[in-house]
Amino acid sequence: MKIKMGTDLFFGQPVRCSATIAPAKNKSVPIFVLALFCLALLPGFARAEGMISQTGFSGEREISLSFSQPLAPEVAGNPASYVVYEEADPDIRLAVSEVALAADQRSAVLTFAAPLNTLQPHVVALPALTPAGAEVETFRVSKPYLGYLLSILISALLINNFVFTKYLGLCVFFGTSKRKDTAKGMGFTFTLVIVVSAIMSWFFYQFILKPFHLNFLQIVIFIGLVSLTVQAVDTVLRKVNPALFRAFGVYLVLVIANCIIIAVPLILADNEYNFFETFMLSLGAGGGFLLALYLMSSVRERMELANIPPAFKGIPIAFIVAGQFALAFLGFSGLNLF
Amino acid sequence: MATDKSNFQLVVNGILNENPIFRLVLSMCPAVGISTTVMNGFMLGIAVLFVQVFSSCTIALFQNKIHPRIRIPTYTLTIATWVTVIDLVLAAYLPEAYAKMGIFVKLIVAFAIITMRLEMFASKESVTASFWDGIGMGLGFMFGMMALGFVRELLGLGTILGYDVLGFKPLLFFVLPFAGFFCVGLMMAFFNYLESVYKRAKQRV
Amino acid sequence: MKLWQVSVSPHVRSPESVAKIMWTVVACLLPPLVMSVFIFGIQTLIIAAVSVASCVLMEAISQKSLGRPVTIKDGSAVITGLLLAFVIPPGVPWLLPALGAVMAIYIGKHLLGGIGFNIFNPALLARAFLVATFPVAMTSAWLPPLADTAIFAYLGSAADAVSTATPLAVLKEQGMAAMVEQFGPLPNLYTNFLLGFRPGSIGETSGLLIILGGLFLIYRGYISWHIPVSLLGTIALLTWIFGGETLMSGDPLLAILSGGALLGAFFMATDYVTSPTGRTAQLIFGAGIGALTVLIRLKGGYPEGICYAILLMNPLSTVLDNWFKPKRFAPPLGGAK
Amino acid sequence: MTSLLTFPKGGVHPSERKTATAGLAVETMPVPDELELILGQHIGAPCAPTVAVKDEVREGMVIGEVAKGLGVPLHAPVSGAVTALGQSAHPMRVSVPSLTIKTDHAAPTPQYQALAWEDLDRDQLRQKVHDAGIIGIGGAGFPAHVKLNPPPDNPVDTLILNGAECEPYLTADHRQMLEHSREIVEGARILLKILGINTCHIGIEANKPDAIAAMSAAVVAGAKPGENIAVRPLKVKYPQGSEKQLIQAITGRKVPAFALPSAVGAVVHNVSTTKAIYDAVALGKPLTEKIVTISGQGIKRPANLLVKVGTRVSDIVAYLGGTTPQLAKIVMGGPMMGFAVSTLDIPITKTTSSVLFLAEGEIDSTPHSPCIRCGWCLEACPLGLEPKEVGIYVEAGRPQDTGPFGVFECFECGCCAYVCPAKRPLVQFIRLGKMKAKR
Amino acid sequence: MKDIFTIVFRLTVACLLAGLVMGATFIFTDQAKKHNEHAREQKAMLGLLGYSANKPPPAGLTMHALYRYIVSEGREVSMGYLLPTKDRAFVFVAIALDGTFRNATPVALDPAKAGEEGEREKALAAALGPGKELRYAEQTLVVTEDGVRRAYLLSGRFPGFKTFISMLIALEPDFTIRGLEVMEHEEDPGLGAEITQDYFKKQFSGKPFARLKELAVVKTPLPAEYQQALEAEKRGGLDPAAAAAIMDQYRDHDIYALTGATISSRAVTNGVKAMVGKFTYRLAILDRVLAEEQIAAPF
Repeated sequence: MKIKMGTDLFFGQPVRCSATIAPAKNKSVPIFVLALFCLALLPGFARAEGMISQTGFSGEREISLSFSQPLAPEVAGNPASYVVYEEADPDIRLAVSEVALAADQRSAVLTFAAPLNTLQPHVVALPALTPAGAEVETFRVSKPYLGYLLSILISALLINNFVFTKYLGLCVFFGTSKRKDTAKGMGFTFTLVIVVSAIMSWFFYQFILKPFHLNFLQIVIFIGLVSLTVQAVDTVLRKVNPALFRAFGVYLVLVIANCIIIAVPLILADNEYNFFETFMLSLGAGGGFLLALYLMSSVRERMELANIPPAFKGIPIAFIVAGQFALAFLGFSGLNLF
Repeated sequence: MATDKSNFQLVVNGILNENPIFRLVLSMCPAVGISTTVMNGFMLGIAVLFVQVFSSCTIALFQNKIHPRIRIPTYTLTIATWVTVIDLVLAAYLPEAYAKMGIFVKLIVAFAIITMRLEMFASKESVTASFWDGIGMGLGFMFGMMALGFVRELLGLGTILGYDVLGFKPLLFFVLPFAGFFCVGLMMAFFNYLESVYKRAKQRV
Repeated sequence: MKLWQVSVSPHVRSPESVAKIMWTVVACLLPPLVMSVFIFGIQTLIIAAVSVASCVLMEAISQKSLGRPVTIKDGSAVITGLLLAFVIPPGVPWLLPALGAVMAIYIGKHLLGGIGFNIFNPALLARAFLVATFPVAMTSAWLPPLADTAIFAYLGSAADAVSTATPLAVLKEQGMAAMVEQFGPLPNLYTNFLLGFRPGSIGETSGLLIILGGLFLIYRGYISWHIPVSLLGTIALLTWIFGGETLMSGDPLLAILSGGALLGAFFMATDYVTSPTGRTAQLIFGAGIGALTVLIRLKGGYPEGICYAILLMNPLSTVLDNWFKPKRFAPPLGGAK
Repeated sequence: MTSLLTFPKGGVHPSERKTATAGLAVETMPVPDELELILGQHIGAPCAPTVAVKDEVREGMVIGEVAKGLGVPLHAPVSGAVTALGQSAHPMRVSVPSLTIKTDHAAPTPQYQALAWEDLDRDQLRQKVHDAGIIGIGGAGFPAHVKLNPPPDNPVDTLILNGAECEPYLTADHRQMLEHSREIVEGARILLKILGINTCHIGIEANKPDAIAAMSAAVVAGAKPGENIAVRPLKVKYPQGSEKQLIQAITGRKVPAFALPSAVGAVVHNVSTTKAIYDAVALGKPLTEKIVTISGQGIKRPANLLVKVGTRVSDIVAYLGGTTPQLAKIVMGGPMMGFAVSTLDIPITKTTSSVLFLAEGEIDSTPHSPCIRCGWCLEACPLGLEPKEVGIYVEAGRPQDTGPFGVFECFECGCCAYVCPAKRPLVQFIRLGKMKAKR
Repeated sequence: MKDIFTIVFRLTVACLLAGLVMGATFIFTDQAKKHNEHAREQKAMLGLLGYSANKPPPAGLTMHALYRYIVSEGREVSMGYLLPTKDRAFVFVAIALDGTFRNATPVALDPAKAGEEGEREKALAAALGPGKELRYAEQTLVVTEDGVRRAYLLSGRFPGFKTFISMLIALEPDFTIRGLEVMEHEEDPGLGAEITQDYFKKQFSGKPFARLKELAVVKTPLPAEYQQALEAEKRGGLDPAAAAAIMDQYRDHDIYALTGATISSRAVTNGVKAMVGKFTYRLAILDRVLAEEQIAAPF
């Protein structure tokens, strides 16, 4: 990184940073992250209610149901009494070929003639058990939302790691991965800033840019929000926790030169993520960057002791090693956790 | 303060001495990510050239009006504006090339190279000098990208600019995205090696 | 006056040497290779020969060009060559390992400072490179084991040979029933797999010989039991828990016998340079590889994950060694120095 | 035999190679014509000579004294005339002040009478130890009387006699224990009295069953009520004879880094030192002679020799019939921690326990190769240090950064370098680290 | 304090200038962008029907867009089709899930703007009145030549090996597959990404609907002559007649899986089956309703 470290990017004031970086003793960051994480878990506990208490895919061709009370086998065991369709295609019924009713008549497994598209939510209804005249109750079958959220996190963290498989943020990555302490500092600072700025960007996008058709202002707004976040974190940290600021303040100026920080809001605007998904994506992006930095720095500390050909010393060899990391990270490709 | 270099020297400086990819090691993301063909390199090079030249000129033009304390935000705003412009233009007129470059056009806004040039050069020099410096930097970036694209396209697909040159595909490896790391590393080392050979030859003379 | 040779103590040395270790490992790798010739035919021998020859040649070329002493006699390039041949399918074109050797020896090892400084296991790095570059050959050139001793069956026509799927691929795509249908009922299956009569990479099939070779290395003290045991234990445990239709119904024995787990556990993960040295660190290292292997096998895009699992854990070996430093005899009085 | 004691972590098993001399009784070498006495034989300031050139000296006379600081006096081993005060080669240091005596073969040998030492008090006994010039003759050269005066805040409760003799080739202590077991036990009782305690362990490695038997018999024979002296057989493992390892093996206590054994209430003395203390206290005989193992395939006739301190190695070689053509390296001390010397013109000192004439086949001069991170050195290190990292850092030109890997705790036992399959000179790397790194 | 004002003032001016530049560019490029996008789509579709720059489509060829919506009114769900009528107007036909006709509402929509989702929604909301929730599902094109149906163009997406594969399928009037085009995918290069290759895509061409329903994926290697025929158009080497003969020979064969990418091959096959199946089911109902209610569709 060639941006002068030492001067504040925004208001030209010198940043008082010490050369040695003390490990951050403060626990407030992880607690904050944990709290947000718990908040994100909440929607995962929502369940269907009514006649059917729990639904879920149990295989490529199977849906499992739990009933809130025992059902008569002649109805619940009959494939014809179930109406199942994909939520997006309510007019096309899926053929249930077999029903396996449990002995206690409180759960059943439906087997289908054709494989299901488990990525789409499905709807199950039991019109045969609905009293005449009443509305037919429908029940949604979908992969757990919590799993979806976690898969966004894992995806950004490992499978589509921004550094090793999306090739973003490389300048800062190579600039700050020489020492483990620097790597940790940069990684944590970056994660904090990206989570805050991505959430702000999401609000801006959802409530200002989209309704007013100002999408072409994305770049300006997002980069502006990033600068603002960096400045805000800088100011708050300086006042609230000077020790933490001394540890991480140096890296704040570098955050803005990292393309991941602008890539994340662009991605979430493209994919129309909701708040929790935004949070997970930004956390994954930051965490993935931290992970990549930490791994790379520990390797580079070891490489400093090696007899590397002169032409390769420094950055070229770091690239070669990053390429090897990218090869190793191919192992995660196609990973589908939930 | 004015630079003592001629316009030509400014351009050459950007291409050789301070090549943004191989010498300054800045803006590496596209160099790794999308340098798979010469065309890709050329297209993104054009985009960067445009943004660099227009931003440099803008800043040089308004250098007396920019308050020193909001220097950086002004730079960011300028760059973001020109990036938006090129982004919209590319999306409208060259949709296929734009699709290949993906998010990288928008990410020009975070390229350290442009901010750095504004801070170090355009904010102090005349509009003309800034223009030529911008051209040099943009061309330097473009040539770097095209050199990478040349190697990767030739070795990976056996083609140059889409024309079949070798008639077969030597090694799929080179057009795989992650191979960018290896290609950049090896080419940087190659240039380092050339430089050391050149220096040694110069000493001997 | 004659001056006698002076050197720093100690003046006696243990009889072990790098070359001795390396050649012992080579010797332990030979029986599985011979077995694979009987299982897959003579072309495996050719692949292995090409692989070893190109690795040794590449080692000599890299060392010469980088101005280092040429050390091909210490056998480390031979091991890399053998292991590289061991992890590729038996039906691939013979030139593949030669390309892999460039990645393994030059880029993976000598650019990073030569032996002792490579970060990733060279053979596995080369495999990952080959899988990315020749995805079709590297993921489908499997051969079914030969029924009789027609070891020349596929020679010269390896590409046209009936391609088949590895047990893990069958298990992943079609399930246990298809596995039994294709490879026989369970007790037979275990015996066949243990002996090596199944499709798979050249060196990974003959589990029994790999175990014997590994045990010999442990007996000689060249490798410690920590990595293999924790690696295989983790694979077995996690497969048992998550590998079946329901929880706790997976088949741990099958998981260990049907992929490259044994080869990886005894010969890949225990590579000195790319594994941690402390015992605790080794246990965690092995467990990490096991967990990643099961993760990739069950949820990932590849049927077998041990190669990538080892590659992913390799860079952590330095970190683990830093976290679990050897316990000092006794700390200085008064705590800090 | 019940389970043998040992230290739990690290250590190596080099081949013992003791058979050549283990069975040979100690043989007294005739006094050579000239002796060369190094003035700084112990740890601490060297002695200042109390005689001048051409002075006549008598056997047992003090010829060097330490004016200030740590040290013991030096005695004339023979009667004769001082011929030179100069510099001479030293096995450990480059050159040191020395004193040469021309032997007067005709002078009478002094006779020593047994004294009733039981009547003396602790300080008198300790003074006698000092006056006789006793230092740790196992190799360290630490003045014995200092060890016998532990700091008051660390009360000592255990005396340990070190008969481990874990280095290959060495049999001097072994013969000492066989031939002077009674004196050693008596010496132990002197030490117990000086320290004011009553527990003494004699640690002997199990590869010397005859010595264990002889010592056990002597302990039983010399048993006194209230005294608790016991022979402790130890497992054969190098470096069992290192102070810290021996204390841990016998008492289970760990001496902290940079601390003396007295920090855990123990005092360790070599069996030969104990014998010398017996001689000094009970007979009034100063330390002027030494049992030295001469072994290796490079010498015609291996032997355990009783030689005068100051005897030149060249005289010993001549006495034993010369060297063999295979001789490649001459080592003073054990093969693990001893020092290779470049010349035969080097005198025996109080701490020389052996002179080894090693042939080509016994040493390994393979050039070293890069570290393969096998971690064997970490396994072998009895102190839990990281020699491999030290080596890598030193080779990378950064010896100043080796502090965290424990170079300062290292006592250079050589286990790491012994096991290293890449034959890396780890002890040398560690010494460099000690020089360049900061504590 | 004066400093602050200067800063704020200049920053505001800078922002205004920047906004001006960007806004101008946006207005300037937006039209071109839409036009180009439309042209690109058109080109892909025509290409699938066998027309190109060298072989321009006949003058009578028209594409009629059919937009499907899911209408929910309270808990009642029905299908809605927005289609053009012969007199260049639009009608919204609502059909219950069981296939019975609900109602048909004329919609005032400018045909030039029908391609824009926002415009359609506005027009629909005005025509249908409040209380109805509309969810846009997909667009299908019916291609006619002088009023006779020539082909259908379906677009849709389904899960592939890694992420979604989005695809454009051209069908004959009898639902025989005419061709397919992969629009977007993220399969592995060298493996699943081969689904974009002619030798895979063309295997589907000419498969009758009855065969398609039963279509499976086999792992036996692709016969060399078949591959040659499949790639004849792109690489040459085989004259069209011979290629067609070989293609005919394999007409009833299952799909040969891509080597090493069985999952992707299977995903595409299942995806195509599902897309065509759903389309034929719905088209039959729609055709019946249009005939019964005598709604004058141009196709």
